[in-house]
Amino acid sequence: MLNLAPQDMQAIWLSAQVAAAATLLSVPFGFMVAYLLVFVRLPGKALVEGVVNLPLVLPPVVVGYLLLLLFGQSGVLGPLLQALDIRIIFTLKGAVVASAVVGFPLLVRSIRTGMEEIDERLLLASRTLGARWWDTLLTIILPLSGRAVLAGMTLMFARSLGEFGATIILAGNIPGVTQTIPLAIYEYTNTPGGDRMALSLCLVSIIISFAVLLANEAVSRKFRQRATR
Amino acid sequence: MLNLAPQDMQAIWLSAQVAAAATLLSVPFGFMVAYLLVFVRLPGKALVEGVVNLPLVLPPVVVGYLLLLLFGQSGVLGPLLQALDIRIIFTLKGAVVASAVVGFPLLVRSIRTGMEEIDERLLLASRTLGARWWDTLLTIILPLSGRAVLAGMTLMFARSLGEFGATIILAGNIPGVTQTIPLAIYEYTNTPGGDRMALSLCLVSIIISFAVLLANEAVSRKFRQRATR
Amino acid sequence: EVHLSVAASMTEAIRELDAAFTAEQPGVTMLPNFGSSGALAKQLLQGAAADIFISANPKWLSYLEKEGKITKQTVRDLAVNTLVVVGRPGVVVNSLADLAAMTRVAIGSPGSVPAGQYAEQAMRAAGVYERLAADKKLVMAQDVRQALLYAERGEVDAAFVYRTDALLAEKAVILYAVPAGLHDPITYPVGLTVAGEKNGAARAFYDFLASPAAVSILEKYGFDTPAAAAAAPGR
Amino acid sequence: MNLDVAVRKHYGGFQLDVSFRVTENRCGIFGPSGSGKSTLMHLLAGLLEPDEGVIELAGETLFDSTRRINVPPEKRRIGVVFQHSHLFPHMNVRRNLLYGWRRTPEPQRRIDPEALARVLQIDHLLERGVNSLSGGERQRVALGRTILACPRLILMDEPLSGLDEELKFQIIPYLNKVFSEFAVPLLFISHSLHEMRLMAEEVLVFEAGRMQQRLPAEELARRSLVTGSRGYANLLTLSDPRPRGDLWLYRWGGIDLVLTEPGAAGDNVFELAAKDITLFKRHPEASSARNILPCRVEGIFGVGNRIGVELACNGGRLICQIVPDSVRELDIRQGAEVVAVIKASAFHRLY
Amino acid sequence: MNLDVAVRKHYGGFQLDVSFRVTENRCGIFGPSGSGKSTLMHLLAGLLEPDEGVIELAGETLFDSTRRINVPPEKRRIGVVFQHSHLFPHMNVRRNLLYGWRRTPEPQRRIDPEALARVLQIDHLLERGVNSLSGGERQRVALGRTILACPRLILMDEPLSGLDEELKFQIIPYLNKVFSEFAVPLLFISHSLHEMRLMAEEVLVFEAGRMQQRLPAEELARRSLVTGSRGYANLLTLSDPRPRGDLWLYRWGGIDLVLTEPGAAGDNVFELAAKDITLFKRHPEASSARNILPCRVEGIFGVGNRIGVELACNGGRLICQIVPDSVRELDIRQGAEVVAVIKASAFHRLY
Ligand SMILES: Nc1ncnc2c1ncn2[C@@H]1O[C@H](COP(=O)(O)OP(=O)(O)OP(=O)(O)O)[C@@H](O)[C@H]1O
Ligand SMILES: Nc1ncnc2c1ncn2[C@@H]1O[C@H](COP(=O)(O)OP(=O)(O)OP(=O)(O)O)[C@@H](O)[C@H]1O
Ligand SMILES: [Mg+2]
Ligand SMILES: [Mg+2]
Repeated sequence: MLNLAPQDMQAIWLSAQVAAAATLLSVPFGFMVAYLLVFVRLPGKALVEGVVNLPLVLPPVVVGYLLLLLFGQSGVLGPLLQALDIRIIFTLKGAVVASAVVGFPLLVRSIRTGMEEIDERLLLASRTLGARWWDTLLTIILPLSGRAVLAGMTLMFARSLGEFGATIILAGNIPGVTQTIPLAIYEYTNTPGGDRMALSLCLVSIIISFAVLLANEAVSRKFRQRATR
Repeated sequence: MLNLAPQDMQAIWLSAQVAAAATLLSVPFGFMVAYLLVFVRLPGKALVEGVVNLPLVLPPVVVGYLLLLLFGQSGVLGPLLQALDIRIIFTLKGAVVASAVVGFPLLVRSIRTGMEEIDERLLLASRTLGARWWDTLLTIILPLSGRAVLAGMTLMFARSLGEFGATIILAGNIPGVTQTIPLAIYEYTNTPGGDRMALSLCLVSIIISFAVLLANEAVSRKFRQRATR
Repeated sequence: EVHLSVAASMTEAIRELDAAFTAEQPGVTMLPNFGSSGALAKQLLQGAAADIFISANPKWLSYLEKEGKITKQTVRDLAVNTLVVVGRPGVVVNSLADLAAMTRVAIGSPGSVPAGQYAEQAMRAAGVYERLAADKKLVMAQDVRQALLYAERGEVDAAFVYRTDALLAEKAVILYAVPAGLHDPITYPVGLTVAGEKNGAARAFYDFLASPAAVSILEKYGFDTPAAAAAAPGR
Repeated sequence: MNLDVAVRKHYGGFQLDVSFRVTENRCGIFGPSGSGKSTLMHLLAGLLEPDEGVIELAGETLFDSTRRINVPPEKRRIGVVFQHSHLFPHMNVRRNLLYGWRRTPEPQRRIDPEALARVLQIDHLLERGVNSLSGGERQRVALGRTILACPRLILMDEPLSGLDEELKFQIIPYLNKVFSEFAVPLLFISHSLHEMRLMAEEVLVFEAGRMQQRLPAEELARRSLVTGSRGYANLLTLSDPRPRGDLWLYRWGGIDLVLTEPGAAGDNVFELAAKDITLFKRHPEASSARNILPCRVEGIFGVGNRIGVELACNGGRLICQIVPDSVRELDIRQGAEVVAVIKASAFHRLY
Repeated sequence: MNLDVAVRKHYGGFQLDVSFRVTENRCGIFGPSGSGKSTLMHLLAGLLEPDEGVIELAGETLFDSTRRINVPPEKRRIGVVFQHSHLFPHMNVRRNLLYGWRRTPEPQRRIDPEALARVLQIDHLLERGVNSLSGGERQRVALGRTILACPRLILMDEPLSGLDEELKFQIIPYLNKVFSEFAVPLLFISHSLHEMRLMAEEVLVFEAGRMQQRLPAEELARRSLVTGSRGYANLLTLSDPRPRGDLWLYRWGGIDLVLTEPGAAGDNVFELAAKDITLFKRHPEASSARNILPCRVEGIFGVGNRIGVELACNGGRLICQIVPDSVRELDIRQGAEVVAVIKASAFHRLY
């Protein structure tokens, strides 16, 4: 059933790389933003949240265009990136950026939901024991929102596996270089008799995400075990 | 800045309808699935979760394609739907279905994260007070995961506003009938010089989602107030 | 290295052309980027690396030309396509006027899909467009492939697609070939970008595209070549 | 009540293994921290599943590992007052209180919520959210919530800790009244021997997961004369206080006792420590003690250097604690006549 | 310690408004449920912000509403043992215990974790997750966690409720030792007058959000002779127990007392209820009481029908509770000579 061409294998490998990189890179930022939104009093909070949610509200293709405007040679960050000799457009970095941006709101939302459920009195207890805010953040909030972070990561990883619109604009659809699974699927649908191959790739996507899901469950159960009875 | 054509106004109205309908229709199911995944012991849980996550993992276009296979005239449910005189394809119902399916994993994940943080001992307490499982579900679990449900709804609403891939396949792009904001934006961006109009529509999207976000925050704060000190 | 930005509908043909070219010139790496013409154009506009742009539509190419990204002198038509109406076997279409009796007709979205524009032109010329549009019978597909998909699944009675796409169909058949006179010529223009002009390999490939070997590959995938099209009547 | 329990539960290093049958209506569980008291409650209420064993209440099998019976908590109708109140954070006090009540069929609702709230002194809190309550207030709400569910059996895990004495002695008689009026049996965990005697008829003594002893609460109190740190206390029901100078005369059986404390009309329950009774061979002369009662020795018990003497004083019975030397010196043996001297201030009114 | 507090805090219907200065090293807070005790602790620890007022500890301003000073909790170095333990659920017992300790600079770590864990009897639990602990175990871990943070001031909210007496009296002397050794001042909430006397030197009495009284713990106990339900108890330090027959002889100042209870070598603290002392005009004849001490009356206090008599017995001091009639009959006035009779079993060893 899964008779994959070598170029499909490449797409799978690229997709896994992109999803993993996008997820791992986003987690620290996502955590920070969620912390900010939940625990820090600041005036423009609604605005921050609105901005974080943007990539969710806009069609991915539009997100791709906006990113293109941002990172392109004549874009806002173009000259800076060029000076640093960093290429985003038509590279795997672009795919990672696209996935990260599109999945970010999901990550933040998930972490937030977890953080909001933390018993505030534990944070107070830690502070009376001499922990500064960053200490409490690392030793109480982080572990206690561990499951929510994991959930967010799974969500984001899955989303990255399926990310198409922003990626094709920012990273292009170059087989072997930036062609991830969704792009390869797209290409197959433009090919006579490609449906079968497209289906195979879909299955691969599903299998990968399933594996990630199971891993998440396993780790998450550990977290849970520590908090029952 | 926001000089919108009448057909844009239609798209906005359609989009709002679709996002609201998709969100509201999905909530009961999302809640049930989350409950199942968190509180009920059943063997094929991982499978259920995998299936729920499918629409996230697959590119939206593929999801749309699969939905077409399901609901189309020659699809699996086609004859049934035809017998009931329900048309999904090329109607607003199709757009709702597409949005609901694509946003469902986000909704479930969010509700789950909230449910997992509920203190299990409260559930035990309610049961010793004579509450059956469904009673506990309605009187303890539902209100205590209220914030998570809200968060999930916001997420889903936002996602629906941006949903493009599955919608265009299932609902088609019929101006005034199924052309939602993302579809209209897509048209504009593919027209040389249409960028300005596309941007206007993006802004509208953002404003709507922002309003929903603020509403969510307000309601959520109420929930939170009741659980502090 | 040669960076190609290619309209998605030429995917298969370009892959074979690449293979043929690299067989002749080992050492050259071909990096094709497939997408919708509009997306490709925007990428180019933002300075994405590309040497050759093959568009499904002269409009985007001339847009880039105006923006100074493509050198005008290198622009020429690579291939020509034909618009056809497809549908389930058994449906009879003798002229575009017959479409008026149908419940749903899929076309590419005229705003964004070239095939849609050609279809609109043709239908307007046949005088059926206004009625279909007023009755909301037109389904605007995201691209030609989607229009074909609807025809395949029987969701629409007819769909306007290119002949090259119709060849991909399994269930749908060509019901009617739209006379070329009813719409603008369907050409796939090719052009070298400013960067591409300086890239020897890119130039070589650009030249290769005009070679008989390339023409036969294009024809194999259902495209006409400009020369052949010029010879045909009605052009 | 007829509660039959024979269960075994293993937790990491801890093992609970008890088997008993309780027929008393009010039963206490006594034991050091970590001895398995709360675990037993969870098992009885169906919140934890025993590894093996049987639980039967009033002839109905609630759990049986061999027959694979395990009645779910909500069908057991066993009320639990948890060690930590576990109030529902999203409901106000009233809704918490009435949670179980609303789930009780009308005919079984035998307790008046208003009256209960008044006794627990939470009637002014009804509309408050529970997250703003003080520790003691939470505990009282939890107590009320369980009682209002009108269960067949109530399990209480230290329901009165964290309450001041005054409040405690207002609540205890009410609970006793309610529980006996409606014949609701009670299993009561406490670290206070005092509370235990007032609330329970029989006591199970736990130690390291096993039931070490079971004995009447009265007996436990007597033993504490020997082993406990505070000794035995007599509980006397005295009636009809009448003033006499600064003091009060109470009727106790056939005689009057002189007390410093005033009481309510009718019956009053007073505590009198066994150590507060001094015995004399003959009627002593001028003493600061107000009560000088001739008694007959009915029995002697106890070990080591603490001897309990059971006295019959004109129909009433008293336990007095003395040392072995005194037994010899005063020639105390069954049937001997002695004089018991009790200070008017020795009586402590409970309710 | 020098703790200056003058704060006001408004909550819905409740208003806390107190102002006091504490210089004693160990200070108790006493008051009925809902009187604002926990609220005060939260204010002191910086977990709640007063509406207005000033808090100063050892000369340092921790809070001042007019100067807009509000030192954050982690910088106040005030330890809190919460009414509900609030253990960190994701850490085991050891990591909970050491949480504050690890955040204390090396030179300020003055308490040995191992020794503390032993005293609290949680040394066998160190590797356990805190969610599997029993109620009393949790409370002890919370107590240990706060003490190990070696704060400048410790606030304790009913830290000993839920523990059995035996354990309590093992923990109290240790705490006293540690707190006085390292001069860690203590604010201690309890509903138990008994605990209060053992732990605190001075007591603030709260009622409905206000400080009703402040008085030495000793004085509170004396007043309880009048108003309380259990009366005053003498606390005696007795030394060098020697066996004598079934009983034990202890040294108390210049004289020996006869007790039923054995004790440890060196000093032992015993409790003796004022009511347990009977006064006689002359030396009584054969009595079951073992201690017959000639004393001089040093003072008389009290109101109504409970009179406290302060006695000097060969250097030691005792408070005895009697009734007014006895004062007349025995002709008790300052300087009078009387005989105090105490049963050997009347002494109750605390530690
Ligand atoms: N999941 C568990 N794993 C290991 N040990 C456990 C677990 N749950 C409880 N225990 C242990 O079982 C013992 C009994 O606990 P239980 O809560 O029944 O004690 P308890 O008698 O109620 O004590 P307390 O008076 O302190 O509340 C304790 O030592 C506790 O640490
Ligand atoms: N957020 C709030 N809103 C309204 N009232 C509150 C709030 N928080 C506390 N209170 C009230 O303030 C009073 C004092 O509470 P506090 O917790 O200080 O009492 P406490 O003396 O510690 O009592 P306990 O001995 O029962 O623990 C209580 O009556 C409580 O209900
Ligand atoms: Mg317990
Ligand atoms: Mg309190």
